[in-house]
Amino acid sequence: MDSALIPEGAKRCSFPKFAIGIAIVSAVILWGAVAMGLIWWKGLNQTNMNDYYGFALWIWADLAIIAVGGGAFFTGLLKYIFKIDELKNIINFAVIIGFICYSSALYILAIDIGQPLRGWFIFWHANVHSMLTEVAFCLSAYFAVLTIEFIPNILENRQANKVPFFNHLAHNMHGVMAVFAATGAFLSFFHQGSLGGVAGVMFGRPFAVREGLLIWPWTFFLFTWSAAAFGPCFTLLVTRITEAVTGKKLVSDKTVHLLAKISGWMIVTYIIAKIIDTIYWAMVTAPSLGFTLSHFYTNNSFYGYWILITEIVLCGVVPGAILIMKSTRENPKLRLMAIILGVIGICLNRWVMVLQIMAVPVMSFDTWALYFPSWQEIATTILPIAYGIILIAVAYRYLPVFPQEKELNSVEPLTEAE
Amino acid sequence: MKVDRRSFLGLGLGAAAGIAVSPIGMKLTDDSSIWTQNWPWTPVPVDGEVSYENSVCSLCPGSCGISIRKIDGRPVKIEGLADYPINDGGACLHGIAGLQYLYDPARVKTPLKKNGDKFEEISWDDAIAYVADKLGDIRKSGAPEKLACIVGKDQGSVSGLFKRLLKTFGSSNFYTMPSLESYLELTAATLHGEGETISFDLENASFVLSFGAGIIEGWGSPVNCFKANASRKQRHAKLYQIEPRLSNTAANADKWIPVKPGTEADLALGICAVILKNKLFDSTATANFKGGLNKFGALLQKDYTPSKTAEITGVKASDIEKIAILFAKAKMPVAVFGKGRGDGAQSLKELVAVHTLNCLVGNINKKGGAFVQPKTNYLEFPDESMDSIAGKGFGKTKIGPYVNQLVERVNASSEPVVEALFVYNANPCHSLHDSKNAKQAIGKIPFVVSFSSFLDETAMEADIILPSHTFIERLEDVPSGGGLAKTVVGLTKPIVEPLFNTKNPGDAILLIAKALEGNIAKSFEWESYEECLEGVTSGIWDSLSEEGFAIISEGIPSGSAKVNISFLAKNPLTVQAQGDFALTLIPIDNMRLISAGVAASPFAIKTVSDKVLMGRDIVVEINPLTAKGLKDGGSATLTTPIGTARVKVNFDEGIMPGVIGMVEGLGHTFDNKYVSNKGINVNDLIGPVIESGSGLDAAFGIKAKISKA
Amino acid sequence: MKQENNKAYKFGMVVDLDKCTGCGSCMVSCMSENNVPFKDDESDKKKSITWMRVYKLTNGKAFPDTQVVYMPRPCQHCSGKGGHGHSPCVSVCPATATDYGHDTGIVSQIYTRCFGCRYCMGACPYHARYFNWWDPEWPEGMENYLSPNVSPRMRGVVEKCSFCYHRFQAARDQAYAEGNKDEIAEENYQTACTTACPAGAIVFGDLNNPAHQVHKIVKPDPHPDPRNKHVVGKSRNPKVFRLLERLGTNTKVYYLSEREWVRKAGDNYLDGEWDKIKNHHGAVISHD
Amino acid sequence: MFPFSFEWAWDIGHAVFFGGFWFAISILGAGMTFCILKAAYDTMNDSGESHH
Repeated sequence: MDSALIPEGAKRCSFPKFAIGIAIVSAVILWGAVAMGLIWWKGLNQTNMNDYYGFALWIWADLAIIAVGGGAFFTGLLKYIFKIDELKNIINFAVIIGFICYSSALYILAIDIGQPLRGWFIFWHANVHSMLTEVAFCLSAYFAVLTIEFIPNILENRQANKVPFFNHLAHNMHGVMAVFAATGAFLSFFHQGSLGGVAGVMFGRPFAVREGLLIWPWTFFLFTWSAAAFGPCFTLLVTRITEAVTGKKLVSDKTVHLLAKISGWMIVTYIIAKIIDTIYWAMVTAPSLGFTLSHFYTNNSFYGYWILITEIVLCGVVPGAILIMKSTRENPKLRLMAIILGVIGICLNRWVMVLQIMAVPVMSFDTWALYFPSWQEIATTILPIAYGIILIAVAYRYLPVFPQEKELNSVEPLTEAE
Repeated sequence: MKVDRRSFLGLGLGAAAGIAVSPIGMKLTDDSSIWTQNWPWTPVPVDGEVSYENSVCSLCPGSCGISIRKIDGRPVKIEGLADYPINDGGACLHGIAGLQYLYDPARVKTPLKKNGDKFEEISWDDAIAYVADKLGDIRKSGAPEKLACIVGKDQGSVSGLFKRLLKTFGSSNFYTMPSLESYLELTAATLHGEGETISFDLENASFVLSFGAGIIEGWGSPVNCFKANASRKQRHAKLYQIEPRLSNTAANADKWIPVKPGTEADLALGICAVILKNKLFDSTATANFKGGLNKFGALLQKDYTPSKTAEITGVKASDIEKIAILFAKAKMPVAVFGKGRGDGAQSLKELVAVHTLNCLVGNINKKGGAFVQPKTNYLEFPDESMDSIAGKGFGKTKIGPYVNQLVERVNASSEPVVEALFVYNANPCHSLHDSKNAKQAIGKIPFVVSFSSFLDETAMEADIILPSHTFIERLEDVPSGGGLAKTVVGLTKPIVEPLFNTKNPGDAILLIAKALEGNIAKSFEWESYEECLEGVTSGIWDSLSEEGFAIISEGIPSGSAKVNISFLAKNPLTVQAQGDFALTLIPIDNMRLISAGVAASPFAIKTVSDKVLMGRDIVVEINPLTAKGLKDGGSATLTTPIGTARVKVNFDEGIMPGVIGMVEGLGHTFDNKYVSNKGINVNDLIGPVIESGSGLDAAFGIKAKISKA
Repeated sequence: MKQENNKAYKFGMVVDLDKCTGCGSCMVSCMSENNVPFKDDESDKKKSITWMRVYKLTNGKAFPDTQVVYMPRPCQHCSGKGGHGHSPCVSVCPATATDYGHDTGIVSQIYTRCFGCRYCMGACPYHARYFNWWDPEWPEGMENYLSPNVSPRMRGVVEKCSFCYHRFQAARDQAYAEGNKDEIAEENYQTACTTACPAGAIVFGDLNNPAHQVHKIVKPDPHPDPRNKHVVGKSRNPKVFRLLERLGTNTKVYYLSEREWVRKAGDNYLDGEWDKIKNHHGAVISHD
Repeated sequence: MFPFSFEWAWDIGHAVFFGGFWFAISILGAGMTFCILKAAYDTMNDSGESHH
C-alpha cells in the first residue's frame, strides 16, 4: 500500500508487518513519554538525583550519545574534506545516526534542566567562560548541520524527488556539502571537546580536574579524539545490526574494513594519549592536591580499579589492536567484538567522567555518595533508543540510504525480514 | 493529483516558514519564562515599614531577651536581644524559630470540648461556664482537694494564679513537672535548709567539674551557659565532663571522663573521700558542717576508697585522685550537677553528693563558685479569702510529693482520687517516664482541663481545652531560673494581635475564679490579668515596663552557708536501673530537640542529624564493641522491661561499651507532620524508679537488650 | 574581567571551632532570615536545603580517645585561583546566574536567571549549593513570617548562602545616608549566623580592612603562597586554616582551632605531608 | 548572545566565542540560501524548457 514511497527496486517487508514492528517500539516511546510528562509536570523530584548528584544518568546519556554520534562528523570530515570517496557508501547512514543522537541529546537536556522554559537563557545570557555554554551553542549549531546533511537524503525519496524543486535542492546541497561538512567538523571539534572540558575545568573536583593547553584542559582534546575514534565503531555497529535485522548486506566489506581501520588507528592513538593523561593525573595532578589514586578506587566495590582497567585496556587497547591488524580486522566475529567493546569503552569513559566525579568525596570528612536512577530517569533515557529504531526503520524503508543495497542484493531474490 | 500534492506541500512549507519568521514564537518563549519567574504558587512576601520590638522568650527556663523584626506589624524574624542581662544578643535555635509556633498547624484555635472521642468547638463563655459548673459540683461534694493541677514550673504570676485558685478552691494538690529549678531548691533544702536555692557562677569559675550537666546541651539557662562556656578559652578555665557518652559538652570539654551510667553519685563521694583523706578541704568551710561530718568521713574512707569507687564507676583510681586534687587546688572550682538538661529524672543522693564537693572546698558564695541564697520572690499576692471548705480541703495532705506519685495513685486506686485536673504549660503524657502510664492516669481522671496552645499529647486527653496565647501573643512575667548566678525577671509582651480565639492563661483563670463566685471570686478581684500582673509585681513593675526586665539579685551573695550532711551520713542507697538485661539504655539530651514542654519546631527538626533521625526511624548510639550482630545504620529491635521499639543503630566510638543512647524529644503524635510521627519517645521505654528517702523519680536509664530486626 | 572598584571590600568569616557547640542556632537563624523552606521529612541530608550546614567531625579514634568537633559550613565564597573571581561555580555557570562581586568578594546567585542545569553544584566541592527539587510550601498562614528582603525560590533552581547580601545592601544604604560613601561600619553588616551564634564562635567582616576583627584573627597573607601560586590570602595565623586550600579555591571562610587533628581535617594530605608543613602551617615565610 | 543582551562585553572572550559562532551560523545560512535560490532558479528554467 505504501509501495509508491519505497525506493525503486528495493525489497521491503509488507506494510502491516512494518506497522506492527513500529507499534511495538512505539509502546516503549509512550512509556518514556509518560515519565517525561511526570518530570515536566512535577519537577526533578521525580528523579533520584540529589544535591550530591546534580549530574547523573541523563548527563551521562547525553555525553555518551554525543560521543557515539561523533561518527557522523568524522565520517563527513573524511568523505568531504579528506576526499575518501569510498565512504560515500555509509555517509548517509552515519548522518542519520548522528541526527538521531544529537536530537536525542537535545531532548534529554530539555528534561534535565530544572527550568525547561528558561532553557534559552543559556544562549541569551551566555557566559562564554563556561564549557557548557560552548556545548550548547556548538551542539545546536551542529544539529542544524546534521539536519542540512540529512535533507538531501530525504528529498531523494521516490515521490519527493519527483518534485523538481526538491530534486534541484538535493542536487545543489550535495554540491556544497563539503562546506557544510567542514563547518560541522569545526563545530563538533569544539562541542565534543567542551563536553570533556566540562569535567576537566572542575578544579574543585580532583577526580575530574586536568591541566591543559590555554583554556582547554586535556580532557577537551581527549573527548574530541575519542568521539572521532569510537564514533565510527558505533556507526559500524548500528550498520551491522540493521543488516542483521533486514537480513541484507547493506555496506560492502571494503567500506566497512576501511572505516574500521581508520577507527582502529584513531583508537590506538587516543588510548595512548589517555594512558599518558591517566598516569600524569595519578602521579602528578592528584597527589599535588593531596590525593592518592587509591582514594578514588578503593572505597566501594562499584568504583574499583576494575572500572579503570576495563575502560582503558579491555575496551580501549584490545579493540584498537584488533582493528589495526588486517587479519583480525577482516575477521567478522573479531571485528564485531572490537566495535562492541569500543562502544562500551567510550560509554564507560563518559560514565566515569560524570558519575564517579560526583561519587568521590573531596572534603576529608565527607562521604562517598552512590546513586541509582529512578524509573522515570530510566524510561526517559531509553526513549531515544526506541525513537532511533523507528527513525532508522522509516528511513531505511522509504529512503535510498545505502547506495550499494541494490548491487549487493541483486543476486538472490529473497523476501527479507524487517 | 500531482498538482494537489505539490500545492499542499507548498502550502505546508509556506505556513511553517511564516510562523517561524513571525514574532509569535519569540513572544511565547519570553512570556513562558517570565511566568516561571512569578509562579503564582510561590509566595511573594509583602514589603513594608521595618520596626523592632523587644520581648522575652519563655520557651524554656532560659528566659532570653529577644528582638522581633516586623514588616508592617508582621513579625518576620526573632533574634537575640543585645545587652540583655542573660543572653546579650545570643539566641538558641528554638527561640529563633519561635515564629513557627505562632503558625503551628497543631495550634488550638478556639476552646474545644471533648464529645465522645472528638473535640467540638465552643465559645469561651460556654467553656468557662462548663468548667465552673463541673468544679462547683466537686466543691459541693465536699472534697475540693480532688481538684489537682500540673504546671511546667512553679515560677511567675500565672503559676501563682493557678496555685491561688487551687488554694482558695480548697486543694493543696498543686504539682510542677520536674525542673532543674526544683532540684536546686531540693538540694539546697537538704544541705542548707528550707527556702534556700543554689546557683553556679560559671562565668568566673576556673575549673568546672560537671557531673553530666549538659552545659551546652540546654542545661540551665542555655544561651547564658553557651556564653560562659565559650569564654573559657580566654579565661583559660577548664571543664571536666563526667558522663557515659561523648556529649557535645564532653566533646567541648578539656577532658571527658566516661563513667558508668548512674554512678555519678558514687564518683562524687569517691572524690569527697580523697579530699577528706588528703586534707584538701577548706577548714573554715568544714566548720560550717553539721549532721555528722566525721561519721560521713568514716563512711567514705570505708566504702568510697579510690579503688572501690573505681570498681563502681569504671573511672581509674588514679584519675579519681587526680581529679580530686585538681578540683581542690583549683583557684575557683565549682562542681555542677543535673544530668543532661537537669530537668529529667535525678537522684537526690547524686545532687547532694556533688554539691557537697562545693561545700568541702569552700567555694560557697565565692567568685566562680556555687551561690547559696534564699529563693527570691518578687510576687506580692494579696492574702486569699478562704472559706471553711477551702480551709478544710487545703489542710489535707497532698496525694503525693511529686507528679509521679500522683500518676501512681490515680492508676492504683479504683475510685477516683482526683476528680478534676488542670494542666498548664506541661505535657506529662510525653515527658514523664513511662508516658503510656501517665496517659492512662490522665485518661482516668473524670475532668481534665488543658490550657495548652497546641493540641499536644496531654491536650488530646483533656475533656476541655482553654487555649492559651503563644509567648509571641501574650503578656507575662518570665523569671530566669536554672542555676543562673543572677535572677532576672523579664517581661514577655504581645508582639502581634492573637491569631486565633485564644486567651492569656491568666485571664482564663480570672474568668473561672469569677464564675466560681464566693471566696474564690473574692480572691481574684482583678479586671484583667494585665491589672493583676501590674499589681503583684508592683515592686518591679516600673523597671519591667520600661526596661523590659528587672534584676532581682546579682553578684556574690554575702555570708557563708550552714551545711547539714546528715542525709549523706545516713549512707542512702544508689538507685539502680530497672530490669536485668545486659545493656543500659540512657536518654540523650540534644540541643536541637526539646525534651519537655513544647515540641521542637520544623526548623529545629530540620537541623537534626541523620545519625539521630532517619526518615521515621529513631537512631540509637551504640559502641561497636557492644553491637555484636548489628550492622552500622541497620535496623534493630530494642527491648526494655517496659517496652519494645524498632530502631536504627549508629556505631559510635563516643559512647561507653554496654550503653545505648537514645535521644529525648522525638516520637510526638499530634497533628504536625513536620515534627510528629518521627522516631519514638524514649519515655515509652524508660519507667520511673523512685529513690527511697527523696521520693524522686531517679531513673537515669533502664536495662535493655538490642537485637537485629 | 577586571572591574574592581577603587574601594573593594573582601567580606569573609572566621569560625572558632573550639567555641562552636554544634547547637544549630546559625542554621536556624539562616533559614528564617533567608526564607529557606522545609519539608515534612528533612532527614535525607542530600535533599535538605541548609545554606549553613554544621558538619560533625571525629578524630577517628576508638573509645575513650574519641574526639568530636562541629564545623559550620556556609558558602565559602571562593575567589578562585589567584583570587581573580573565577570561583569553581561562577566560572562554570552557563547563564551567568551566579557571579562574583569584585567589589564585595561575595558570590551571588540570581534565582530568576538560573535554569537549573546544576553544573555549579557539581563544581562545588563543599556541597554549599542546593537545588530546589520541590516547590517551596509553607503550612497555612506561615508564609506570613516570610521576609521581603529575600525572595523565596521557585522549584527547579539552585540556591545558596549569600553572606546575607541584603544586609550588606541595607548597611551600604545606611552608610550613604550617613554620608560616608565608602565605609561600612563593621557592626552594621553582620550575617544572620554571626549575630545568632550564642557562643560568639563566628566573626564576620572585611578581610581587606585591618581594623576588622576578622582581619586581625586571620592576618591574610598579601602575597601568593610560595608553595602554590594559585593560593592567595592564606592566613598567617598558625591556628587558622581553610577548607581544601590546596585546590586553589581561595575560600573566604576561615576556621580556627587549637586542635591539630581538626586543622589537618581541613584538607587532604599524602602520608607524611602534614608533619612536614604543620609547624609553619599558615605562618608561611611571613612576608612584610 | 547579542550586543543588546546585557552580559555582552567587547572583550577577547566574547570576540573569539561569538566570532566563531556567528561565523559558522552565517556560513550555514549563506549555504542554504544559495542552495534554495539556485534550486528555485533551476526549477523555473526546466519548467520553461517544458513549454517549448
